[in-house]
Amino acid sequence: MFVKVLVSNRGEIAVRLIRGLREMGIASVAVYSDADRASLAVALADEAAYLGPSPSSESYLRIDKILDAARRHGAEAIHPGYGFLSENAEFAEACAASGIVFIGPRAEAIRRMGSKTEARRVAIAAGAPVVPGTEQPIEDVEQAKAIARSLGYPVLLKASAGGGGKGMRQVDREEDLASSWRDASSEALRAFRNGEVYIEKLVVEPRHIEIQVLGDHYGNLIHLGERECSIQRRHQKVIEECPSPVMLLHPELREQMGTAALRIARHAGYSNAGTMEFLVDRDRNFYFLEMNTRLQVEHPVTELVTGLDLVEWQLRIAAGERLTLSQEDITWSGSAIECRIYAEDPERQFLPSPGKITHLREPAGPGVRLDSGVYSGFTVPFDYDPLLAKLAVWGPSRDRTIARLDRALAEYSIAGIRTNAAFFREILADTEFREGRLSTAFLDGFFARRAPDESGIEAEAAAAIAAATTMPRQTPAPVDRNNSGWLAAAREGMLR
Amino acid sequence: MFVKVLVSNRGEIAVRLIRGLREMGIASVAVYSDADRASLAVALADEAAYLGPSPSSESYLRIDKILDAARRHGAEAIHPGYGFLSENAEFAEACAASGIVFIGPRAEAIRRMGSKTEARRVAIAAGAPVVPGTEQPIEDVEQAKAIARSLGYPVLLKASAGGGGKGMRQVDREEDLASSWRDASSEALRAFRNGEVYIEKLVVEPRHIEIQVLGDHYGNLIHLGERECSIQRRHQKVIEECPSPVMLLHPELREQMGTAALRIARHAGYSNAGTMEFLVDRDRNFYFLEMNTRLQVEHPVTELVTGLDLVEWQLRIAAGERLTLSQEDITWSGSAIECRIYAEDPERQFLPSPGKITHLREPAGPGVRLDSGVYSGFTVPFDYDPLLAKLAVWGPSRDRTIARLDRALAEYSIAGIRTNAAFFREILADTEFREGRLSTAFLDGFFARRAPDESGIEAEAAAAIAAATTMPRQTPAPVDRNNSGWLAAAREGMLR
Amino acid sequence: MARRSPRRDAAVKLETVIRGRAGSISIVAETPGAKSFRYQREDGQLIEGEFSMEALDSGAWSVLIGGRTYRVEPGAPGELIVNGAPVAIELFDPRASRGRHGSSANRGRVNIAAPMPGKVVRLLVSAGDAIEEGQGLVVVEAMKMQNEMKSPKTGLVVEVRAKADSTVAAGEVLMVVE
Amino acid sequence: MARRSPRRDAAVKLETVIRGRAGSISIVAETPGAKSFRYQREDGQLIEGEFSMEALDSGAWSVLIGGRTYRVEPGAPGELIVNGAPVAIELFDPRASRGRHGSSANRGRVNIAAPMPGKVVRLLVSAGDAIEEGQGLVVVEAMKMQNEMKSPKTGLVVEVRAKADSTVAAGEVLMVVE
Repeated sequence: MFVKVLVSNRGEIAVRLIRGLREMGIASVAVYSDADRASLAVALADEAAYLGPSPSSESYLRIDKILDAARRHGAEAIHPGYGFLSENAEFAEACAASGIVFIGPRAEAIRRMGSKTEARRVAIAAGAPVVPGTEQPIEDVEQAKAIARSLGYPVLLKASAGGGGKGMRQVDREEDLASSWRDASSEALRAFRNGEVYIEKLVVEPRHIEIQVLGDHYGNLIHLGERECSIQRRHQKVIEECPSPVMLLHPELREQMGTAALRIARHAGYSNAGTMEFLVDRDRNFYFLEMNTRLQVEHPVTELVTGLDLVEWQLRIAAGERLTLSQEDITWSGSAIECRIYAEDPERQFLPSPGKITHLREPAGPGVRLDSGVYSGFTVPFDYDPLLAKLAVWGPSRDRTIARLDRALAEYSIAGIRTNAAFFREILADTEFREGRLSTAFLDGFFARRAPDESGIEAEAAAAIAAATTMPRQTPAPVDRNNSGWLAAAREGMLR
Repeated sequence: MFVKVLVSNRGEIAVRLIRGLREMGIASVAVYSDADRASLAVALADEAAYLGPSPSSESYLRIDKILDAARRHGAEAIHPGYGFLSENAEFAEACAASGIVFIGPRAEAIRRMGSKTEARRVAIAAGAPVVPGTEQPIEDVEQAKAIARSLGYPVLLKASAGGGGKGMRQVDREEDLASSWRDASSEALRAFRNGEVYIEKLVVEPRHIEIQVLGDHYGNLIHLGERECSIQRRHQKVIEECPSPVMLLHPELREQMGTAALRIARHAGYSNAGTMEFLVDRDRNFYFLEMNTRLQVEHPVTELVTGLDLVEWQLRIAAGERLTLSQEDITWSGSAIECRIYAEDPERQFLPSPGKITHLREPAGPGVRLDSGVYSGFTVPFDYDPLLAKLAVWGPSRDRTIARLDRALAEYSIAGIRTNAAFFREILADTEFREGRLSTAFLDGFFARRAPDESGIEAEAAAAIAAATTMPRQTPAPVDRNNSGWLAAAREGMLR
Repeated sequence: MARRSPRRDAAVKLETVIRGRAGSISIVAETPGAKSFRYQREDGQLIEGEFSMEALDSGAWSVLIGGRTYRVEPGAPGELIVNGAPVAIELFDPRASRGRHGSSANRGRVNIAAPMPGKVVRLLVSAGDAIEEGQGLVVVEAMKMQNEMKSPKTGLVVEVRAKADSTVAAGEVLMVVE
Repeated sequence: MARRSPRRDAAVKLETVIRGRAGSISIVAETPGAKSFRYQREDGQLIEGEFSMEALDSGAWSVLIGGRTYRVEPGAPGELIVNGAPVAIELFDPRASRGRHGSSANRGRVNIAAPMPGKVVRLLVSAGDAIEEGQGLVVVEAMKMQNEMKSPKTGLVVEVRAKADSTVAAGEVLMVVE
């Protein structure tokens, strides 16, 4: 096993990796940009290397600086986490060229499965179902129209190199096809430097369910079951869970999808941890969508129900160990749900909310796992994505897990910036959520039926009492509605 | 199920119970003394009732006040936690007389199993092994000498009504018997208002292993396996774990002890959660010692390996539900270890260290369960026991759990008062502990071989840099070794 | 202890806007131990009685009203978190002059301020440009999300203070339009 | 930026007692960005070099020395917690007058102070009593644990300040013996 590993990431995932390394007796090297000098990851790691200015293009995306740090600190391997360079085949190759182990699949596998069209071809060759559509990028509008007509509207345009919803357009009618293609292609070009777009049949209100796979360098491959990630906002996952509610009713679906995922992985020559994303329609037909060739944000959900440590297995596999688990060893116990705590304002169109955290109380107790990258006093930078922490909860049943998650969210309080922590409690209280009637359109429907909070006059009185008692009354300065004395005091920390 | 339950306890266990009630959709009523108005339990409960002044004799031990609070708040049931009134048969009877459900066994069972001599008689009648000795209190010295001679020295004198080591004396030679009896008896009289003392054979360097049982009102009884609690200081448990290292090598012992525990419980007509304590000698002979007729402090260890929620089952059984689990449903997965975080000073004979917590960073992440009753800013009262929190960790194997616990302890920092948090890391690093060679004499041996911390000059330099940089240099007041400028500043919070 | 006048600095009365609804809170502390409150909303709802309030950690309080317990913690600016749920709250001292009513957004000069800390990605207009209501003025990016700020009115760009690629604080004025 | 004299208030030198061992720490901040230190122990061990220090939450710091990271957090009085391990530390300013050396415990009057906050359970002696070294004087209870305070010397009880059943703070003088 490795003696020292560099973590080329930041935030909660860097903390999770550093914790895992420490538990395995491996020294950890954190990296940091100017914005992250005071990060929790740097504070918890054994060593730390400075990368550069805050923009990720000058720090966490700089292959040269990261490899230089690994060399200086004597790290034998690099764990890329998710995002940043985690699915960058050149990075994996550069690591290998420097004699450093990249903890993930081989560069060829990243390249092959990182292209949506190529991954789709692999899935078809492996006999796994895919969403009906082309594998080839659109070449001209007439070709596109012919394909769309044969699939039947609505169709979806997707960027070949894409992800995160960029370069994606729904087309309901033929007359919109040409303009949507132009939009999608130019967006894809800007985002990925690759304007290729292809056409798929649009699966209406599908569930998004993914399968976790794990493979070693000796051809051993297993799956660790599913995570349902249907609750998404602008193609960003918000809540993930295992088991999927649909699998609670139809347990055979897990085996069917797991088998399909393994077939694809085997065909791709895949090793280390990876995730196959599928759409599942109302009749439980499933379609391979794409693969993520790295550790997922939501991996704690799988860890909680299987009792396995995905990061540990990533390291063991990368170090050349054999996967000693067989498919029969994998069991799923209870139910786990994860909420992604973002620095964003649910009341203002989820506008990002970076800034200093002035007060923080975190949930704990039975069944609660919190993977957080922040602390009270930390300034959340505006340079990176808004994920602050992941609150994942385990319980013996889905109902109990929902109740526990609600309990934990009620204990969570973050001041100074806005977060979506309390917003999750509204989702958890929603009947459709509780009944497991999920789809990627869930949040649209939820916002339409969302009711204003009416939780009683007494809670308002408690807030009024606390605010009135602690307001500095001796100086009743002129107050206006946008800048009341109390608010000004709160901003300046006088109430804290 | 109940609609509202009063928690007649304080500290971490009150918080744990309030969390459990919330997860079950049951309203919670906290109680508090003057010292606990700002407690976490009061802050997290739905309702709160004032009991009285800080001494427990005027608050948490006042049956009349607690029942009055339950009536005023409309609570249908009372959970007593552990300690205080939890094993008080009169309290259970007073609840019943008030039409309030006492969440625990029936008063008769508390009374019968609460007396060590009576519990011993039950165990013998049930055919379970007990430590050789008398069942009857000592009547005179000659009788005592005869018994001790027949058992062979060393013997142990124990208080019939006792617990926590009070009224207990080891006797190695006949000439010490008379004076030890007098000491033990008068100590027992002071502590329990009952001076009865009996004699047992002393099992040399035994393991302390206990079995958790659970029974409903319809005769269904199961056991949830063991917890090894050999690491004790002055008969107070410090570290608890499941599986016991001895059971990892000899799994049949769990079933043997579990069966014995169930036999005793059945004979006693026991219902709700309870724990049978056993001594296990080097040859894996086990002897019933006593029973705790309540939830144990260390119940999280069992919850982590079985996935069951003991508090939930206590409530369901008390509400008259059937125990729907059979013995075959119970499985044990992985390894869990708990450390009791006490406000005490390991460098000064574990002197209690109450006071204000001025800074608190708590561990989190994979496999970590923290049940804490405190927060940054809370003043730990001197009126109650020093348990601040329980850090329980789960891992797939004992080695991994130890590594994870060490990682979590390294993340724990508590300022303002002294705690034993860092001291646990020394125990975890001890070879005998790591090899599972445990006995109730473990800590004596550990202190004898304990080495001074020599963790490098660089850590010292880091401390010196931080202290020197933040010391208010502009006022170099006269400093003496007992009250340096920096220390004074630290005390006044200037560094925080 | 000598009994003092109950009203000497012990009474507070403030106007409130809580969850967008106007009201008022008054607090009377007759003795240090016995405090009472009266909270009235403009919709006529009223609650009053004794309460107890205790500081928890910095900025958080435990408030007991009639045996029920409320954990009041600081939240985002303009918000308190009560038992885990954010409550938007503003207080006004009626003894002080009331602030101006109504927004001046559609009259005279309007400052276009950054809604969040971030980086100015693109300037879409220049000083002197004629603009229409809803027209994009400037794009600010934070946390990988771009936010296009639109003109609240038809008129003219008076001043452009923002520079492309520069970092701005929340509330910083990027442009002035009129 | 104009280069300033490196020594103007930027140099600190303090004596240290860390884990019971004497030494000294000096810190030089040449520029705000580049700081260096020198820590020397009386056993001759020495470490020096550049470092970086950054405040985390209140009272905690991240210190980087030669690429290694140290989390320094406040602990109990007289202690800092470095990467989760308590480090006893005292600092002295050599420019100030040094404190008296040696303990006065066995000469003249000695204050018997409470080692922890708690309750006085029993007084075992009265003013004027003759006492022997090691004799129990007073029992203080905290957290269900009784602590008997013993006399550091043979002599006389000069004064008894503690009252049975009263509450005492840590360090509060309970008795004076001589």
